[in-house]
Amino acid sequence: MHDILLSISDLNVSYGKKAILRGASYDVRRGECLTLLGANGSGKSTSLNAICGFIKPTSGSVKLMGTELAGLDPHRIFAHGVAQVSQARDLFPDLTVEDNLRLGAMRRGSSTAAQSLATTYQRFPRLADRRKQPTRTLSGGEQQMVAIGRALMSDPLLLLLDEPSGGLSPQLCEEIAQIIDILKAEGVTLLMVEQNLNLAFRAADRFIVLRDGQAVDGGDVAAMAGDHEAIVRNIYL
Amino acid sequence: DETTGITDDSISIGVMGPFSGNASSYSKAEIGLMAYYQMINDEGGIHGRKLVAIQEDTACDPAKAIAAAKKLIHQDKVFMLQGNSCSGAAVAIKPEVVDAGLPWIVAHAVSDTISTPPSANIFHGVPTGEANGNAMAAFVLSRPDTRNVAIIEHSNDWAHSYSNPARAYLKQQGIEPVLELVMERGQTDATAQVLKLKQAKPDFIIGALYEAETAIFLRDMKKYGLDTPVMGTAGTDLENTLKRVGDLDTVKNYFVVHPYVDNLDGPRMKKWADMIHKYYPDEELTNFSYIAIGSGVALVEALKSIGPDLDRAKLIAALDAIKDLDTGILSSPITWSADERRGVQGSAVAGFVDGKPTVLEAWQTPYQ
Amino acid sequence: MTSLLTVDHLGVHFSGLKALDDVSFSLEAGQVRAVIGPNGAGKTTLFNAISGYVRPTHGSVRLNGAEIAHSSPHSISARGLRRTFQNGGLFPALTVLENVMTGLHMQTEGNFIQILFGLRQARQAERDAAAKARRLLKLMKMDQMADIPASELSGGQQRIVEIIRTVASEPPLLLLDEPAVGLSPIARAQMMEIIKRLSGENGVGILLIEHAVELVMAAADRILVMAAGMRIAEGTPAEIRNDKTVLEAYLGHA
Amino acid sequence: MHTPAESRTAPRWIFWLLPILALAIPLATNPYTQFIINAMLIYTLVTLGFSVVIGNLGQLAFANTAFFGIGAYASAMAGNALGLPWLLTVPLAGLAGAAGGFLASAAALRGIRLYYLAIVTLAFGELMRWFYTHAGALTGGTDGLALDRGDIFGLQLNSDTVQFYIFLLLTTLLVAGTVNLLRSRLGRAIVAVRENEIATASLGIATSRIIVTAFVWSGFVVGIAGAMFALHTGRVFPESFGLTQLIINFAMVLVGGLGSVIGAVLGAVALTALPEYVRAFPGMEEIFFGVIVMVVLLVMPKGLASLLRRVSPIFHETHHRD
Amino acid sequence: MLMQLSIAGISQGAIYALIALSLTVIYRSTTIVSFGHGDFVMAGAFLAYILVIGLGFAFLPAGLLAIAAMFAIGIVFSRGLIRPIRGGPHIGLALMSISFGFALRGIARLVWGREVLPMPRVFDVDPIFVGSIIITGDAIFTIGIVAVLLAAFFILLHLTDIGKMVQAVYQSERGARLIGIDVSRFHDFSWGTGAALGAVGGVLIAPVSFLHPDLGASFLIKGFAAMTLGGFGSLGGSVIGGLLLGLAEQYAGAYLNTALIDITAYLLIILVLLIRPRGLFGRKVVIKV
Ligand SMILES: Nc1ncnc2c1ncn2[C@@H]1O[C@H](COP(=O)(O)OP(=O)(O)OP(=O)(O)O)[C@@H](O)[C@H]1O
Ligand SMILES: Nc1ncnc2c1ncn2[C@@H]1O[C@H](COP(=O)(O)OP(=O)(O)OP(=O)(O)O)[C@@H](O)[C@H]1O
Ligand SMILES: [Mg+2]
Ligand SMILES: [Mg+2]
Repeated sequence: MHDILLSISDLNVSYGKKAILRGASYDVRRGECLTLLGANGSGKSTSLNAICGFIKPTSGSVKLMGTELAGLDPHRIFAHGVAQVSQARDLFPDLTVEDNLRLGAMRRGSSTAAQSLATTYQRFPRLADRRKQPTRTLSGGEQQMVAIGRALMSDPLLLLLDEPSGGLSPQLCEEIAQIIDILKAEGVTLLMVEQNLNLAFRAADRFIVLRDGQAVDGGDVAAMAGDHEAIVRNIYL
Repeated sequence: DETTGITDDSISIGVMGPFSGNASSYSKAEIGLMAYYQMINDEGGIHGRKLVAIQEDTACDPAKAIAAAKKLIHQDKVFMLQGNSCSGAAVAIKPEVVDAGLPWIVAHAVSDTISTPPSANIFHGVPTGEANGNAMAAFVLSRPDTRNVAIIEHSNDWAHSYSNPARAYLKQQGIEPVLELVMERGQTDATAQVLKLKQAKPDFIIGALYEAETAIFLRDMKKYGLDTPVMGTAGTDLENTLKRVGDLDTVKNYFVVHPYVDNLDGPRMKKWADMIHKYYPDEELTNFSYIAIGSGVALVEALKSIGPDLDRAKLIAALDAIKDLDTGILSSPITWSADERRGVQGSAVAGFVDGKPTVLEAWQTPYQ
Repeated sequence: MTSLLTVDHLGVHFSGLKALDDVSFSLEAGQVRAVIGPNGAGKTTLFNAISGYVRPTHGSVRLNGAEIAHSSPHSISARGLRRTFQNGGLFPALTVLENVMTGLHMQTEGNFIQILFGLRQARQAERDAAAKARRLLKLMKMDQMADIPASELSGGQQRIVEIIRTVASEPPLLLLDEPAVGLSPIARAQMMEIIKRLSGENGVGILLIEHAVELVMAAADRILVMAAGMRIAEGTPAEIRNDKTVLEAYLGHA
Repeated sequence: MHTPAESRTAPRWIFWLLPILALAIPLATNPYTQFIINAMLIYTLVTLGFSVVIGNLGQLAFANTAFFGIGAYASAMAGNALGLPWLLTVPLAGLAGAAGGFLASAAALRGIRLYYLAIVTLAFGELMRWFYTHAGALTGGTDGLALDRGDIFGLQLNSDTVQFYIFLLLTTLLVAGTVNLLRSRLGRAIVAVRENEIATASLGIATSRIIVTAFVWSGFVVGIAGAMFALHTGRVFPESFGLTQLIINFAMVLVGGLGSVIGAVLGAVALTALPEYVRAFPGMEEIFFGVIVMVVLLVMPKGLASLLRRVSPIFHETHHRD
Repeated sequence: MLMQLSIAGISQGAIYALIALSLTVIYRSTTIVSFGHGDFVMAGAFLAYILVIGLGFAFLPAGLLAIAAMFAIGIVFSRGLIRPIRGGPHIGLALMSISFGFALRGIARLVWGREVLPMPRVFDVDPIFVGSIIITGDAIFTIGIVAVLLAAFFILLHLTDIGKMVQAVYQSERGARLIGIDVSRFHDFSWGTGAALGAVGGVLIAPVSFLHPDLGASFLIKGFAAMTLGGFGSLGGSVIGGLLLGLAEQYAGAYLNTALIDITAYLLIILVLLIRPRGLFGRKVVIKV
């Protein structure tokens, strides 16, 4: 038996009358990186948003180590150690890079925050150069770094990543993969949505496929390695 | 129809006033009028008929007033109209009332244009702007050595209905105002105005300002050490102004148009105050509270004279027959005729004498 | 013969920072030119300078021989340049169809009077535009979504619609800023298909920023590599793949 | 679940059904109710013009009460000074309102937006009102300016019924024009500017022209409503175009449904009728107004028009949805 | 005369600044301009009045209680009326506050009738004479309070993490949620604070303006104008805007024409915004494409 961190069962989410998730169920194991795959509009972002409370599920449960998260407000879920890097990034455009990052650690004590800040700059040296610049003036990739950095600043237990590779150059994708490895080693659990299969399979341990609002398929990444063609056919068609 | 709105035991009267909005303090006039109706009704009515007021809000807004008038005339089908504060609203409904032909006694709005030139069915039952303006100017000039007069007012029809006739009167006497100032509603500081007045050194100031602005103006005059006498309108009274500013020193040189026979807390007004309080126990009494009652007295007088067989033409004729009616409340009598429908041609003034509000006929000359 | 687009010694400085430094190249009709480079290399800045959203500090941009370096965005786009935005430029309250139809605004006939009185010409033009927009949506399998507001699309779907809107008017010159971000592999392939078709069949000149190197290699005729605001290499995909500096600066891990 | 666009909007004949049915209204009214219904037609235009700018174009411009006053005074002044019959003052009032709209759009193009635009346009209206008050020779000052209503083709213009038919015609035409405008590419571009001005420009659309178009049309429609108002009340006063009027118009837009044509009609009708019902409770009007608007905003944030949309898809409007 | 006018202008301006400051506090965290704020001001003053005249409280505790009560009303308003429509158009939120204000004003008219009531002074201090120049106790007190509040909010918003949070919520609500801020409660709190500041204004203004249901309306416009002059969201800007406006009104009245006092604000605004479309201290928002 693996140690389950997050357990999602029979999750239903809809926008108005439009049902997006219909009874999706899957588990996320402690310390792993699980990737959600699926076509555009299959409900991947919706899943992440439902976990962190941005959308209230109509039914079903989201349990973090036995604690029911479904129905809680986002800030409560955040307090349980769930952070998200959203697809639209949602930075504070007129605040500087440093302020954006520091705000990520606002819920924690300031002494540890200072250290996290140093770590973040270490991970993304480019941000150190840009620390006094308002984030709206950053390039797309730089903004993505801030978004990831800000989420890490809160020292999450579970990190939700919505397309972390979006807009990042190949080297940075590789760096993200390395960061994910480090985080896993530190005991952070990751639930990732990724269309960049290179990164998805490089960084993840397992994957889950979303289709028609359900988790239909999944498996070990290792088993699938090297067979992208088949995966693409399976998942997206 | 000539008998629309009357039954064997009732006469319905449309009473329009600003019951809402930022001029709603005027509607105290209509409250006073309706209290008077109720007193008459309690005394048995007139020839067995009770006066039934149908109240309508104008909010002092012309369009709303027209709607109110049309409603009263065409939907509620009242016999006659009495009331109306706010000149603009009254002027706006005039064409409608003229067309409809029912008797209308204007009981508060002062603009002369409502009743001049005379229309067959419109009667003015309060001192009009001209009467008030003349009273103000005459009082100002009755003070020995008044040479220089300044005017301070709001830029609205209400203020102009006082200040323009006063200007005209002064001009007749060969006097041009030395200074004309504006203080708009809602202004809470009169420094600029008072400093200009200090420079111009008028002997008397005519002030057409509402309650709050009057108090602010007087307060700032005091603050900057200006003690020129100020002649105010019937829109304010001495008692409440004193209450607002808090000390007699600030208001001791303030005079108001006071169209009544006695000061507000004087013995001859007490009966009217008691009457209003009987029917409207919570009503705070101000200058406005009594202003429409005189025209009510005139109406009752006319209705009584007609006898039980009432119609609109008879009422109009009976109102025109009223001459020199002492209403017991207005300082000047009411006289109506087919070619002069401004029934009240004069007004007294009030000021503090020995710290007590006193009705005056001229500078330092008490009324009667 | 003048080129479709000629960029000459173009530079953009932000209070001391040289976001774009002396870049020159040209683009012919029917050509696909990719711009690649690390994050913050100045690629988007290059697009902004060409399309009039930032004022170049120096240099010139010519569209069909005419200088456009200091023109307003709409007048540049009115001359036939269309671009996408890296951070989303859809109209959320409009439906998918209406978003695409807005891309056809300039092609839709009907003057103010015809529109006001609802005359036949104007109404016919509307119908034609709607029909064309639907055809385009179908190409990317988005026709099912035509009548829902763009705000209700997923991230990837938004990107697809923005691209369709941008290419709808078949402009002579297209600037696509990371069009493939967030697209599923299948959608990516479809999009590349469309890009190739536009340049091949319709002779559209395309400037393409993209980090997905396999796409770039497959689609581009020529590649411009940038780093730190400067051009570091230029050539065919094959040349770039083997370029030492490029390998060091960018492709290292791809 | 999503029906195609063509069937989502009403067929054209439905539009004309309402005014045709309305022709019979005077059979069932007295001068008072007719007067109120006429006011509803006037406020439909005011609300519609306002809604195009704040709802569709998304600019927080509060100049519409100013356009209303400009139209009303243009009509009254042209009648007084030039002796024009009322009917001929209508296009003049429309043009004067449109000129006001142009001025307001100039502020927006100058980069004055959002709350800045709100107060600049509000200032514009208050300055106009100051002008009406203090330019007595032209405007009649605080006593207002009376209209010589006269007649057209022998029909007395002071009749509420005659006014009704004229107003119905004008309102129908202007609403139809606005619907056509909003359904066209221009209407789409107006919304596009609201949603993302930068992206709109990237499609070759001259956003400044679109902004001017929306403002000028709004001014034109409201200016004509002003001329109607002048006829309706027979006398124009500066006080009719103040802040209270502005707030009521503003409420009409939102109670009906922001940016919706049907909403403009519903909002105007509802909030013109409301004070008449409240007459039964003297002194309570402000409370009623405040509470009812709050309740509508809470219960139907998309306004009364959203109720109709729930009833049938034919009430869906292009570029406007829940 | 110039000196005296300037003193009067500054003390008037301090009142405008106070209103502008309370509008700014709400705006900075909610992006909403509370157009019903004039009536919050009025309500605060009336509450103080009831406590003093009706219940016999001393002025200071009455004022503090009124401020606390308005804080509570602000929170209730935010929770009950703003929160449910938060996702809708901004204009709806503005109308909500206007309507709430209308209702408050209607209630005041209904309960206190149609009078203009005198309001007791905050501190009955004798005016100070500097040569021939007079400075009243009210003026000193108002200016002092504005200075203290400005300093307090400046420290809070510019030098603490709360200030950063306020900016974060303003710039991206989703972003704020992502970093664990309870945005709704944050908004409630801001409304409460804004309403309480409005009540401070009311308590200070009413002795000067007298007490009546419409007392807030004109101050709202002036406060809004001051805020615009200074530039939206700028604390210092709103105070400077208020003072400028107060001075301009006095000068225009004394040296040009008293009929201009009422429209000075509008003239000034049009003039300033035509030159600087974002006010004196408002930053130009650069939009990244
Ligand atoms: N706010 C919304 N209102 C209504 N429907 C929505 C909304 N957001 C998303 N949807 C719909 O929900 C479905 C799932 O969206 P979601 O964003 O979860 O997709 P996704 O799997 O993340 O796709 P992508 O890879 O494109 O980001 C889509 O069909 C989309 O149209
Ligand atoms: N308005 C601005 N003010 C200051 N610096 C800016 C501004 N705009 C861009 N920059 C800087 O210029 C550099 C180039 O930015 P640009 O957006 O062109 O990069 P890019 O090549 O598109 O990167 P990416 O691949 O990450 O999108 C970045 O470092 C960015 O921080
Ligand atoms: Mg997604
Ligand atoms: Mg970029």
